[in-house]
Order: sequence, then C-alpha cells, then structure tokens
Amino acid sequence: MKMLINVPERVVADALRGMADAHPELVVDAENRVIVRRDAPVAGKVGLVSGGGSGHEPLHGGFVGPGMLDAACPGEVFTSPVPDQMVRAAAAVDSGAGVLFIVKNYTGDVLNFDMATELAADEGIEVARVLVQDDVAVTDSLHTAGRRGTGGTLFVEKMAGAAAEEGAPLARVAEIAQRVADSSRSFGVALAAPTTPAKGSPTFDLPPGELELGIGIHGEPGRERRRIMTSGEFADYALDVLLDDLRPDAPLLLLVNGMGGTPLLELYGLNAEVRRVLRERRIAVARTLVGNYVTSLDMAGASVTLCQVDEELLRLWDAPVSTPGLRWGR
Amino acid sequence: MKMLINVPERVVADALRGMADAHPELVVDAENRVIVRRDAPVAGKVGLVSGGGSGHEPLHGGFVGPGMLDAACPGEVFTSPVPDQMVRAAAAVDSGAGVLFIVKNYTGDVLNFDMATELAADEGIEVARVLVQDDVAVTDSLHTAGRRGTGGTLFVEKMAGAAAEEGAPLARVAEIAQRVADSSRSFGVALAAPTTPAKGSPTFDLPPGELELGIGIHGEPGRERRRIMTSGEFADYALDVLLDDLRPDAPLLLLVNGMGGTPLLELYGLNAEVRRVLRERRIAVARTLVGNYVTSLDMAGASVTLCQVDEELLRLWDAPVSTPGLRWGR
Amino acid sequence: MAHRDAGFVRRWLTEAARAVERDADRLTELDSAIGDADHGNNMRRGALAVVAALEKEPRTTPGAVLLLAGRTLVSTVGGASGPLYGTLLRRAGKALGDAERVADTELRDALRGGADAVAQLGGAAPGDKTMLDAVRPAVEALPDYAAAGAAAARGAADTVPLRARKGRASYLGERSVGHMDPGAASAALLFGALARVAAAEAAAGGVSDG
Amino acid sequence: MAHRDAGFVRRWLTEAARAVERDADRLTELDSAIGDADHGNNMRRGALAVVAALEKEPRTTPGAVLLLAGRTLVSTVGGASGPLYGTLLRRAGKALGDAERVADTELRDALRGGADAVAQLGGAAPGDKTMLDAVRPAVEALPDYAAAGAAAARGAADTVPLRARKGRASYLGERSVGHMDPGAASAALLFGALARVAAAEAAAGGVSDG
Ligand SMILES: Nc1ncnc2c1ncn2[C@@H]1O[C@H](COP(=O)(O)OP(=O)(O)O)[C@@H](O)[C@H]1O
Ligand SMILES: Nc1ncnc2c1ncn2[C@@H]1O[C@H](COP(=O)(O)OP(=O)(O)O)[C@@H](O)[C@H]1O
Ligand SMILES: [Mg+2]
Ligand SMILES: [Mg+2]
Ligand SMILES: [Mg+2]
Ligand SMILES: [Mg+2]
Repeated sequence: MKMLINVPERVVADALRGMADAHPELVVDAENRVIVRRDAPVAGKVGLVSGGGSGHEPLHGGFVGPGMLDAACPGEVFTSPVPDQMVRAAAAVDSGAGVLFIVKNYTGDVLNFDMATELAADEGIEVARVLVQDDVAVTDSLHTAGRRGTGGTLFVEKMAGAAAEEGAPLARVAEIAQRVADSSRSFGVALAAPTTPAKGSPTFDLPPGELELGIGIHGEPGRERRRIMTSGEFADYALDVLLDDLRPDAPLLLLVNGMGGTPLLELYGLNAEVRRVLRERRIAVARTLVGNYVTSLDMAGASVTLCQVDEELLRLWDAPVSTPGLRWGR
Repeated sequence: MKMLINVPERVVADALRGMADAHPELVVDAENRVIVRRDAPVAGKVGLVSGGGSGHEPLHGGFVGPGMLDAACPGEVFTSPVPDQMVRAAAAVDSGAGVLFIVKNYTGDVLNFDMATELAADEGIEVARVLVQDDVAVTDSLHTAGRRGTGGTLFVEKMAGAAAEEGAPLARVAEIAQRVADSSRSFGVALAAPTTPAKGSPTFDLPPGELELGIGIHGEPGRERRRIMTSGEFADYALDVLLDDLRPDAPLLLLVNGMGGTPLLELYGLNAEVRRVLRERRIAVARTLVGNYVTSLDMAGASVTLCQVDEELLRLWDAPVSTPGLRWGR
Repeated sequence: MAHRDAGFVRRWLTEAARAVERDADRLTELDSAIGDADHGNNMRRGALAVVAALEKEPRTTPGAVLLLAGRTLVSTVGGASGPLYGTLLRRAGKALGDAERVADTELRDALRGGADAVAQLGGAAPGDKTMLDAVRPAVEALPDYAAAGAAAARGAADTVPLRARKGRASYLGERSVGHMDPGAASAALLFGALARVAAAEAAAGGVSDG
Repeated sequence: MAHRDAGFVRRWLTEAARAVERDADRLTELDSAIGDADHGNNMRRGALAVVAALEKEPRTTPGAVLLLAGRTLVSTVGGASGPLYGTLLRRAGKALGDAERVADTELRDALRGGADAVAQLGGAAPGDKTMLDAVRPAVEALPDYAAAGAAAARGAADTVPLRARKGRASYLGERSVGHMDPGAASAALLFGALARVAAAEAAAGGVSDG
C-alpha cells in the first residue's frame, strides 16, 4: 500500500494528533473526534457545527475558527461521523444561542445528524439544520437520495460563519446558510480514483485515456465515463450543466477546487478556461478561489462550484476568517 | 496522458492566465512570465525576486504579495526561468533600494540568475543574491553541485520578505535571508513519481512497496530506495538526518510539506510523528506549517523542513503576510 | 416452540461478527463498484465494537443484548449502515423488553419491528436495492432460522439486477444495475450467522421449549 | 582549407534542430534516469526558437548567426542547458566577429573558446559526465567534421560508466553510473548535424577553398 501512514485503522486518529500539534488555536479532541475553536462557546454567538467523512481535508476541520465553523466532527475516511461526536460538538459550542448543523446530503450524514439533533434536543440544545446539495452531476429525482453535497459546503460554512460572527440569531444564520446552499452548484471530474487507507488500492478503475464526469467527493461515479477531455472542453461541458441549472442573474463566487491529486498548476489552468467560458457568456465573477479545499484523498480531478451572491452574501464572503484552511481579513 | 490541461506546451501559460483571473491583487504578465505585486515598486523598499521551474506551486508565484516576494519568475515545468524574466522582474520591483534574488541551488537556476544579475547591473539595478541549499538528503561535497534548495525557500522568502517590508536595507535583508537559509534543513521522501506534462507519464518508476528516501522536488532520486516505511519510521529516519546536520540549540519552525499527491490527512499524521520524535529529543517547536507549499506536481510524498529561529527571526515569521499561498496577520 | 436467552443472541452476534471479519474485503469490493468502498470496514468496525461491548457490559436478556449492540453500532459505525443496522437491533431489543427468554415468534416480531423502523428511517421501499431487500425476506421466513438465512442470501443475490433508489448507489442510476448491494450482502451475513447458531443449538439439543 | 559562410552555420543549426526534434523523447528518457526529465523538451524549445529567430532576423555572417542562436538559447531554454549551450554558441560567435566567411580552423578555434567558456561558467572538468565530455573531443577533432561527429558520439557513449560531478545528476552519486548524460547526448546530436551538413556541402562541391 502506497501511503505514508502508520496503520490504516489509525489514520484519522494520527491526523487529529497532528492537527492538535499544528494548531494551538484549536482544541482537537482526538479521543472523541471533535475539533473545536479554542474560545468556544462564544457568548451570544450561534454555534456552527459541521462534519462528515475524513479524506476531504481541509473540509471540515480546517475550516474551524473565527468567522467560520465553531466545531467539526471528522468521521472515518469517507464515512460520516456518529451522533455522539455531533452532540459533543454541539454541547461544546452552544452558548445558549443555539447551534446550526451544516450537513452534506448523503444518507449517512443525514441519518447521523438527525439522530444527533434529537439527542441534542434532549440535552436542551436548540439545533437548526441546513442541507447542502449542490452537485448537479446527479439529476435530482425521486429515484435518488437527492443531490450530493460537495464544494458548495465551503460557501455555506464561510457565509453562515460570518453571519454568526456578526451576532445574527439562529433563525437568521440558518436562513443565510439555506440561501447560500440554494445558490450553489457544483460539477466535478475525476482522472484517477482515490486510494483509501482501508482498501489500499484505487477504489475504482479509470483506464488511461478516460475520465469520469460528474464524480462525487468519495469517488462515487457520476454521469458518464468519457474519453479524456482538454481543460477547455471540460470547462465548456461543466459550465453548460452548471449554468443550465443555476441560471444566474447576479455575480458569482467561483471555486475551482482540486480533488487532491491534481497540481495547483492545472487548477489555475482550469480556472483560465472557466473564466473564458464565463466571459463568453457575459457572466461576472465577483471572487475566485483556486485550490484544494474539498478533496477526495489523492483523487486526481477537479470540481467547479458557482455561488450566486447578492450584496449581503458578498459582504459575508469578504468578512474576516481565520482558520487553517481559509484565512483573510483581520 | 492523464492531465486536465489543454496542450503540454501551454500548461504554464494557461496557469498564468488563470492566476491573473484569480488574483486581481497581482499583476500577472503571462506573456513575459513575471508575477508582480500590484503596488510594486514600493517606495524605499528592497525588492524581493525569486523564481524557478514551474510545478512547485504555490512556490514561488503564490508567495508574491505584501510581506513576502515582490515578484516571481516561473520557468517551464521543472526548468529554471531565463535571465530575461529575472531582469524584467527586477526592473519592475526596484524602487532604487535594490533587489534581492532568492535562488534555489540548482545549476540551471544559479546560471540563469547569475546572468540576470550581470544584466541587471548593466541597467543600474543593485542586486544581491542568496542561495538556498537546505536539502540534507544529498551530502554536501566537492563531487556534487552542492545541496539542493527545497522547502527552506519558503522560510527564506517569508522572513526576508518581512524584513524588507519593515524597511530594512538591501544588505540587511540579504543578511537575514542568508541567516534563514543557513538555519534551514530539509529531507524528503517520494512514494510515487510525478508526471510532467511534456513526458506524460511518471518520470521514474517506484514499484509498489518501495519508496525513495531523500527525493528532490523535481523527482531527482535521493539517498536510497527502500521498502515502504510507516510514517513513524520515516519521521525517525528524517529527523535523525536533519538533527544530525542542524544540531539546533534554539526553537524550530517546522514545515511538514506535501509534494502534491499526498492527502492533507496523511501530512497531519506525519506531523504527529515528527512532533513525537522532537518531543522525545526535547526539542521545542515554535511554529508549525502543514500543507502543500513546495510541491512537485502530483508526486506522492512529503518533506520535513526545520528552521532554527532566534527572537528576531520568529518575529519576522509572525509578521503579517498576504499572498495567495500564505496569509496571516493584518 | 423454542425459546432463546441472552446467550443465544450473544452467540448470534458473535458469529455474525466472525462472518463480517471474514467477508469484509468482499463487502468493500461490492461497495467500490456502486458506492464509496467502505462498507466492509464499517461493518468490521461495528462488529468488533459490538463484541467488545458485550464482553465489557454483560447483558442478561435478549432485549438488553440487542439494545446494547444497536446502540454500539450507532455510536461506532457512522455512514448509512451504522444508524440503519443500529436501529434494526435497537428497535428489536426495545420490543423484547426485559424478558429473560423469548419465543422464536417474539424474536421474529421484534426484528420485523426493527425492519419497519429501518424503512421509516431510511425511506427505502422493497426493490430499492438496500439492506432491506435481504432483511425483509429473512424476517418473514422466521421462525424457520435456516429458511431465514437462505432467504437473506437470495434477497441479496436478487439485488443484482435492481436499480438503486436509496443511498449513494442511487446516484449511479442505470449504472447501479448488475451489482449486488453491499448492505444486502452484509444483511445476508447477519441472517446466515443466525441460521448457523440456531442449527448448532438444535444439534446440541440445547433448545429449551418451555 | 574550406571556408564557411552564414548559410553553412544556418544549415548546421537547422539540421541540429531537426535532430533534436527527432530525438527529443530519447533525451528526456535519459534525463528521467538521472535528472528531471526535461532535457528533450528544453532542447526542442531552444531549437524551435533558434530556427524561428534565424528566419525572422536573417544574419549574414557566421559569427552573427552563432551569436543570435546563442542569445536565443539563453532567452528561451532555461535550465542548465540553456545558459551553457547559449554560452557555447555566443562565445564562438563573438570570436568570429563580423567576417563573412571563416576558415574551418577559425570555426574550430571559436568553438574551442566556446567550450572553454562553458567550462568556466559551469565549472565542469573532463570526466564530470556533462555535455563537455562530448563537446571537447568533437572540437579537438575539428576541422575534420566527420571525425568531430564521431568523437562527440563516442564522448557521449563514454559518459555511461562515469559518475556525475556536476548538474543535478551529481546528486545521485554512485547511482548516476550506468546512464548516458543527456547533455552529452544532445551535444552528439549537435556535432552529428555539423558532420552531416559539412558532408553534404562537400558532396555538392559547394565548398569554396579561398
Ligand atoms: N435509505 C436507505 N435505506 C436502507 N438501507 C440503506 C439506505 N441507504 C443506504 N442503505 C444501505 O447502506 C449500505 C451502504 O452502507 P455503507 O457503505 O456502510 O454506508 P455509506 O453509504 O454511507 O458509505 C447500502 O449498500 C444499502 O444497503
Ligand atoms: N556544470 C555543468 N557544466 C556543464 N554541463 C552541465 C553542467 N550542469 C549540467 N550540465 C549539462 O546539462 C544537462 C542537463 O540539461 P537540462 O536537463 O536541460 O537542464 P536541468 O539539469 O536544469 O534540468 C546535463 O545532462 C549536463 O550535460
Ligand atoms: Mg461511506
Ligand atoms: Mg530541469
Ligand atoms: Mg459505503
Ligand atoms: Mg533536466
């Protein structure tokens, strides 16, 4: 197995120890698998909690800090965390103003967060929930578990985080989060499969010369397998799908996201093509982020996320944030 | 070929277009291949210029901005840039206070920067040069081109950048840069080779179950090929080599750097093991950085860089920086 | 009609854990094809935790054993299978209350209630290509344990031609056809273990029929 | 003794560019083994740029052609080979001044001066496993062009058993033994092209001997 790890069973635990060592500004409880902002609970502030399977770093643990999440719950690799973690996180960040759970739409995440919501209520914690389902690769229908949550999660966590930091009450933070979720669309592509520590080999076969369009962040297959495309062809294809669904009439936030194994050099090149398409369609981009933010271990590939923003959301996007994975402003 | 690009010949040009689109705070001259801080030249400030082959992103272009570099010159993939770029960069950032070239010790980089130094002098620009040669994988001897420059470059660029930002004169900025370079040591490992756009296939063969100890950031082979190690074993080995050479008697800055294809999850796990070893040896770590900072395209692997710091260097490290790849403080 | 005590349920879950351990890689393979390649690992983690919990906190009634096992699954597995299998066992355990011994039909009814709870939680209908496609026929075949084991295996095999409508395999649409559902495969392991333990008990003549 | 004009030097460099184009992948393969897998690409980029420059800015003396070619290599190749090959040609061009035609011995002396400049710039000694191990014997075999081509090829082949002491291959130490130096291989292409162009000129009877 080609990984620089100790043993597969301990990958997440080891990573949490390493996070604790690297980030004194966070409280990393490796035993209970909860990463909490050191100054939590912040008096009067709504607490933001997210979580999901590990392997998507910096999501979510890398987005804990002032201006974004108050806590994150990392599950096993590609496996949603358990309710115990979420309840513990909620208790750690609730200042009495309530807690927002930011949940990516996967059966496992939804079920576990739902159980946690009930348990937290038993402990007297007020919990609201927002579901991120931004992946347009899968057509939304009664015959699926809905759309998957992917890159849009970053936008939700950032802007809801900024609203909470400003002191907005729970209902308002939840409303902002929902608005951002509703305004976000993602589309991804894989050139090579990720290798999970447990399996030790690529989770699927992608022959040379082929790519998988509409890949999920756990290597879930998407729309179709195709002959390899150029970055320009992919940008044309992805933007077609994205804009068809979003039909924006306001400026966009743009995330050109790496899945982990694709060099930044390629991501910037993809950004150039995405911007070309948007220019051709006369669609304005207010802010751009290029890099590895919502990854799938070492999967080669990328995703494009658009989020339509009004002035308020743009202000929340620009608001200061100070986390291991995203940092700007004061 | 498994890359999300247009054509191999245009990878760097496309990436620069994409950087320009993503970073309005930089002036990216894709034609002449120079990335310059938008407010350059900053009156009275020493200009910092670095550069090298592309494929190591965010190094160097991602480190252009207040508190770090004034300009960067990206070469072709894994190929040092040409003197014309360096002269142009020097002219763009020289406010009259002179320019410092930060050069990684590779024959190509050294020769091209040397030529540029002569040409810049002809144009009346005062240029000082610092050579980064932090890679302890290769024994320094008369029979090699010296040590290679790798992860330590980030430390040099950051702290020299902070000194320049404070208004230190050229000689002083160069002295700081040299001090940081002298205090830095790196050691890397590869688990899989990078694929360059031009070659389109891995640049070397690394069979399953083996790793290459002492790898360079262009996939140059290192000390030896060995059976795969755990992260704990690698940390023990690397720290042995590093500390044997550095023999620190002051706190360290620690960079646990990903080579591009290794997930952040693994890098944090490696950090845990590195910190374990340092704790065992009672060596204090003042600051830690974990992530992909000095990469080798999609190479799987990691490197560990230590930099011994006194109070002044630590202050310069903590000073505000605002670049695409490194950002903190005001 | 036979009655079962806490030891029976414990032996069942222990035997199921062994089966999961043995077949974990196969479950992960199945999950690679139409999911995210973690089902074997999830089930193994849960099985080990259940065995450890039952050893650490001995329970003396079938209901308590099932309750503890279900709670342990919820707390240690995560993913979709953790809450779903956890609910199956927890709900069954709750239904059995604190009786020291339960009739086979009571066990069947309890597991049927568990399956209903799973359907309610996950919203899956028969033929949606989920664990329920193995759990349901197995429960209906009870109290004939051998038949239940066989029904679960058949139910799992029968998921191959189905198109997934729940869980992450549903994103695959048509491309989910032609693969066995990993959760149905693990459910077949669970009921296969039940059949073996019941058969062993019968062979040993250890079944009371009070 | 033959004399050479700007056309001869242009034909030489054009033929060398063709050879590089043809063998670029081999050069990259050699550089994969003991370097960073870019030598073929570097040389191809430089060769194309030289051909384009010579077409765009026609030069009428051998010296000017070499000077322009050298400057172009410095400005477009990068890496170690850019400044080194650039210096070889630039220095040779400078030495030839603005003579319209130069004797073969003058060309030899100019290239020898270029090789010296390369040695000074890069600090490599004979046997250090660099391009100089092909360039030096070739230059010494001049003005016999065929012999120069053969000597360069032999020089390149003779780098195989050597241990690199300069350039990035030197980091390999003992492990650089057993591989041909990529720069020596490209130098063999350069002097092979020179031999072919001189032979063609001789065959065409186009060599003046004024
Ligand atoms: N809504 C649902 N109802 C019933 N079973 C489901 C549902 N969603 C998923 N499953 C079952 O869970 C199995 C997957 O479990 P697992 O791989 O452990 O979790 P995850 O899908 O979160 O990775 C599927 O094969 C299926 O049998
Ligand atoms: N100091 C030196 N003197 C002479 N030739 C050198 C020296 N260093 C490197 N070379 C030559 O340059 C070649 C490598 O060129 P190239 O691959 O284009 O550059 P880089 O090593 O920068 O990637 C080597 O094979 C060697 O022949
Ligand atoms: Mg999963
Ligand atoms: Mg090179
Ligand atoms: Mg799964
Ligand atoms: Mg090279």
